[in-house]
Amino acid sequence: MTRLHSFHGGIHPLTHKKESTQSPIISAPLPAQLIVPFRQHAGDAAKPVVQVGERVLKGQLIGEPVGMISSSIHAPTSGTITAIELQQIAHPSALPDLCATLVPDGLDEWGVRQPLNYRQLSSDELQKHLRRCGIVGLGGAAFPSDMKLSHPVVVDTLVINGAECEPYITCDDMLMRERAEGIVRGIEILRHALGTDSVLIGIEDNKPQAIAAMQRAVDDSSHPFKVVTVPTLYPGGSAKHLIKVLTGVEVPSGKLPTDVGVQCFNVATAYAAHRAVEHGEPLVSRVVTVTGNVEQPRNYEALIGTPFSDLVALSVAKPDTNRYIMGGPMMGVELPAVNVPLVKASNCVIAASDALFPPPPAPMPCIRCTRCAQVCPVELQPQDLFWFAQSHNFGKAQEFDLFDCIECGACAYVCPSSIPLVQYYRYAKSEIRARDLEKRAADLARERHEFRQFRIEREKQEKAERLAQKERAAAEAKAAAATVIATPVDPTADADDTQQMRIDAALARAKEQAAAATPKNTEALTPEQRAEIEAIEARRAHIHELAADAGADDEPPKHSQGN
Amino acid sequence: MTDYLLILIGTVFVNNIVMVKILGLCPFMGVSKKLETSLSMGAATTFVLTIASGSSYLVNHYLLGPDLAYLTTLSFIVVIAATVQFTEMVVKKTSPVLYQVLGIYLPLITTNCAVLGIPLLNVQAKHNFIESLLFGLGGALGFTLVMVLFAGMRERLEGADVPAVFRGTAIAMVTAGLMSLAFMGFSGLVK
Amino acid sequence: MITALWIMIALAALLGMILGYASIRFRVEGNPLAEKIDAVLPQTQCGQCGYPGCKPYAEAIAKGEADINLCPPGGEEGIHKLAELLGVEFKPFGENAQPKPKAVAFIDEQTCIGCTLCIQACPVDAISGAAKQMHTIIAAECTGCELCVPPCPVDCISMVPIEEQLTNWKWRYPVFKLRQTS
Amino acid sequence: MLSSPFITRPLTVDRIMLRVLYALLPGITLYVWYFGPAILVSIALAVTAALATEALMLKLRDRPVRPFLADYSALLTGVLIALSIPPLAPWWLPVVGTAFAIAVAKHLYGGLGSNPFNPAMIGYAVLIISFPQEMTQWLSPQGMGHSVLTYGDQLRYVFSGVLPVGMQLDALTMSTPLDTMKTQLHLGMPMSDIRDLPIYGRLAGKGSEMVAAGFALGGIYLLIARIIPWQLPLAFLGTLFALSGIFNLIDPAHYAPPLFHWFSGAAMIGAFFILTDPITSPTTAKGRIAFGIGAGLLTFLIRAYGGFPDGVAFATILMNMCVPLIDAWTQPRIFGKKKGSER
Repeated sequence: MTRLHSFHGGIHPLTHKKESTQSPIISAPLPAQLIVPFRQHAGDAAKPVVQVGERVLKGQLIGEPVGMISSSIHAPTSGTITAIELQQIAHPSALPDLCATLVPDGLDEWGVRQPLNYRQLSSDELQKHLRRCGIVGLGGAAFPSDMKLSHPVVVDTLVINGAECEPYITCDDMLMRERAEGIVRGIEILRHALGTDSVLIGIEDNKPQAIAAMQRAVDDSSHPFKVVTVPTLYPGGSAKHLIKVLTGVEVPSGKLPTDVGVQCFNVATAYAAHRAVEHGEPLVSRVVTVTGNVEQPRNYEALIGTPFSDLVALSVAKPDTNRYIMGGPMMGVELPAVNVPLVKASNCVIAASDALFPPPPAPMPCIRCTRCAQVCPVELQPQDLFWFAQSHNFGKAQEFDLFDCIECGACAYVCPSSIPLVQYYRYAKSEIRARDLEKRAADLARERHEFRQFRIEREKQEKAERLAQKERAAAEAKAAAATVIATPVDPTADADDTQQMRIDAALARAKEQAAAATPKNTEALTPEQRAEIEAIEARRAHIHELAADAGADDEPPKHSQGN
Repeated sequence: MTDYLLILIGTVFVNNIVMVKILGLCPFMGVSKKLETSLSMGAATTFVLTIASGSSYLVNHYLLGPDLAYLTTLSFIVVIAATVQFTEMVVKKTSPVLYQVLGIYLPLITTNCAVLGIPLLNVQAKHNFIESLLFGLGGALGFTLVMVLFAGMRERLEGADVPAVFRGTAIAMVTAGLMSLAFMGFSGLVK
Repeated sequence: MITALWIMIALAALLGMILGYASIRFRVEGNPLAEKIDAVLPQTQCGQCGYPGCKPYAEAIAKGEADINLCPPGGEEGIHKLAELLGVEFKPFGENAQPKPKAVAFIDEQTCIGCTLCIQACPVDAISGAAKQMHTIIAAECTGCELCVPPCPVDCISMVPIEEQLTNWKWRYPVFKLRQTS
Repeated sequence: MLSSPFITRPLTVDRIMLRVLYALLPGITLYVWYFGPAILVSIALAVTAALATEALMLKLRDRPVRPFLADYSALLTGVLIALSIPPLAPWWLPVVGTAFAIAVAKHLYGGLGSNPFNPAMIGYAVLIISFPQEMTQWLSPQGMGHSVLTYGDQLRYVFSGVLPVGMQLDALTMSTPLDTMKTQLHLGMPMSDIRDLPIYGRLAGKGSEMVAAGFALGGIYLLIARIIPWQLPLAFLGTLFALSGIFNLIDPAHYAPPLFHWFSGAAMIGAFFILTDPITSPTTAKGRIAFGIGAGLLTFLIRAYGGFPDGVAFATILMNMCVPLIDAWTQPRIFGKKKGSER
């Protein structure tokens, strides 16, 4: 028995999982048209590598990863690419993103699939393969899985997340019940890539059938994995909290699980890794729960890019349905339209009606009752964060660890004043991020401006120098012409002197500026101030460096003035 | 010993210079927007007040005596002004940002009625040197205490939905009044 | 009377000496405040404040010569920051200095004659090109200061507001109508 | 578009306030039982004034009136003020106190949730400082005074200030047990003799000790229902008990025993209903303990040495001033951060 640990707070919302676990997973029929976004993962969007009008095969690469954190996008079925354009996607902004439209030809013809033997592959090769196959975390964050395997330090524990703590969602539950063997094989691949010994599979105790199925599969495989039943408590499926419950280790704030020797994958990700390695199939479909206000709530194996409207139609939405939520009711996003496509991160779509999810009463002022603090799994003080966020006091909000908030929504769930706390936090977070970017842009602008000032100054100096040279040449010529045997007055000395004086003056000026800009009294400064001053110094040094470089090749960059 | 302690407690709480004697309101309202600033202001005032009450005792006792009592106010102001000037230089050197933040209020410590008030009260109460020092220190600590408490409340009030006409100084005045009300609870504690 | 005079003179002399010593002992050089103010300014170098760049404006504020509400690109936010840094009251923008939505300059490459006037005007060297060649704005480095617009002899530079995209989308401040609860 | 979460199951503000009001019922019932129904008139007056002022202020501030009247917070303030002033007070006393509390201590700061001071206690403090005479006319418990006022007489006195012919106000009223003790101790009477005075019961004042017990009962309900945090009453009553216990042990002739302190004055109603106002108390567990200890200490000091008979109200407002600092200095460790690491 593994000794379990606990975390602060958490809530017990009604799970509503029974509804969608009555019938097995079925494959959704091929839709009339698929819309495949090029950004389905955390990080940079993939770059399209197909042309409009091109025929693609199932599993063919249509978007290749760009940059470090990125992933591949594949054609979910065979057919013709009819458009690559901005289309609405499942995002709270309702803003469009680049998508490929694929009209299936009905053949569902696979491209080349190359099964591999993972035992013969190094971690590096496996990572490359997973990146090629577009494997990303299927729990919701969609972080590229290959990145999670490339770790700088030793990982000694692999945690597999089958907690599925959010109400309504059952896709992992059903996947574990029906495809436990594949999941276990996938776990073994991930374990091999990480080189760990200990594997803990955490499943919440409201999924007894999934636990039994997984235990059976583990026993059959004779791998020394441990299936651990964890108490049902939202948000126990948050990676950091599951790790705490299973191992007792707290992932430090702002750090990754690997920093404490643990890595965490979702069960569905493990299954996808198994398909990718042992069947050579890239990630083109996933299991998704369709539930809520529908006649037949259940799970579907659906192609990526399937419009949600098709899935909802299969389950038959009840007439009073007026909106749709992607993900669970605690952390999901309301769909801007029901015809947006399914993406890799979509684990669930809930048809919602006012009867099922009554709109919250109008928010009242916060009375600082701290019920939110009692349920916060990160032990934050949500009432303070709210106070600062609502008064736009972002600095204070950050000081109170706003960025450690996991947006689980437990605080808003219990708030007696019905304040949309999470939205306030999201607002504050995105404002702070935007401000950071602005600040960086301002710093860049300052640097460029300072360099420009420096360049202009130098050009002036050069001009003066050339002028002096000309004068000197003229003087010399004059001297030579005037008398051959003349008084031993050296005119060059004079000119040299003036020039030297000019240079000296410039140097003195520069020194003066430097002295003026360097504060002498740097004793009793706060660390922030010191950091700021250091940053300024670093910038200054950088400018000097640039200047030195530019001086070396004697050609200012973007030299364009007609001087 | 107990007497000294009572003087200290009495001046900090019961006869708080700001809340009960209503002296030194100018910096109390002016530099209490931020906690750190108010703490620094409190520290600067504590320094000035302690030095001023000590040296003004010396001036009064040894230099002026009963014959030249009419010079008390004049000479105290000179002493205080010099102390403040000195403090200003030290602050400017050691913490330029604080210097900027305290701004006009730093030289204005000179005209802070609490700073002149305490030495004069010392003379009136016929305190000896130690008592004068403690009276000054206690008064200054009381000043710092209410400054810091007030600043804490004002920082929190930043986010409050205060009616537009009361925002800023108005609500700060109301708060100061209510604080003064609370300090009346101490009355009678130390005679 | 004479005694009183003597006492005051002695007092003044003594204290004067102490202060004189202190002024030498605690001399301060430089003005680190200007640097701090400069760090808050948006660095558009647009000159809308009436000073030839952000640094001169920062120095002017530090000296107490300039008001804090002269920087439209910094927005009200910027004034708030300055007010907090300097411990003064917030001051709204004057009538002729209102912030505009963020924009970047765009050169109509069909019309551009390659005169380099805009390049000389750009305070952050965000325009590339050479004489008699077409110029282009490096959008990532453009601060939207509009200094390149007036010098252009053929009016080929326009300011394009930055549109909201997925990458710069922000969550909105929650706005609710207070409804009557039953 | 709404942000997640889409499901909530809160105990709303109005229901919380309503439960607090229910919890006051046992105390109020006992109050009526021992002192007659004049208190109900005071409560009615204070509540009317509270709701009227609240509505007026909301109108002036251009805020919706109905939801804020329906949250019972103003009502609660009114009830608390009525309970802390003498029941035989003239009608304008609760009205003025409540109106000041709601208008100045609450709405000038932005209404519900923004007030730094406990409105009820501000109302009380203003009254005791402005009208010390009227604020000390406490009714003797029934049957204990030299004569008994009928209910009609009580009402008539409250509204017109006229007593039945031949009755003296002094004969009907008395100072509170705490007040009496202070006065008598001052006059040099030893504690044991004071306790034998007819106004004292088993633990504290006759009648008033039972009212305090009634409030304690309601408070225990609130604790069990988790409406109020346990740290506040525990730290407050614990400190009061410990301090009075120590002093009583050292000098029993001059210091009242701990249980006397517990069941006198506003200790119980303060511990469970006033200090626990979430808006004006700290939000952290440690901060609540500090707040309770501070309030207990101040209450004892003011009771033992101060100029006012009871110290709960002043202790509350004095501690209210410290709340922002207490909160700032007692922030708990968050998930994934080492204790005491740089925030």
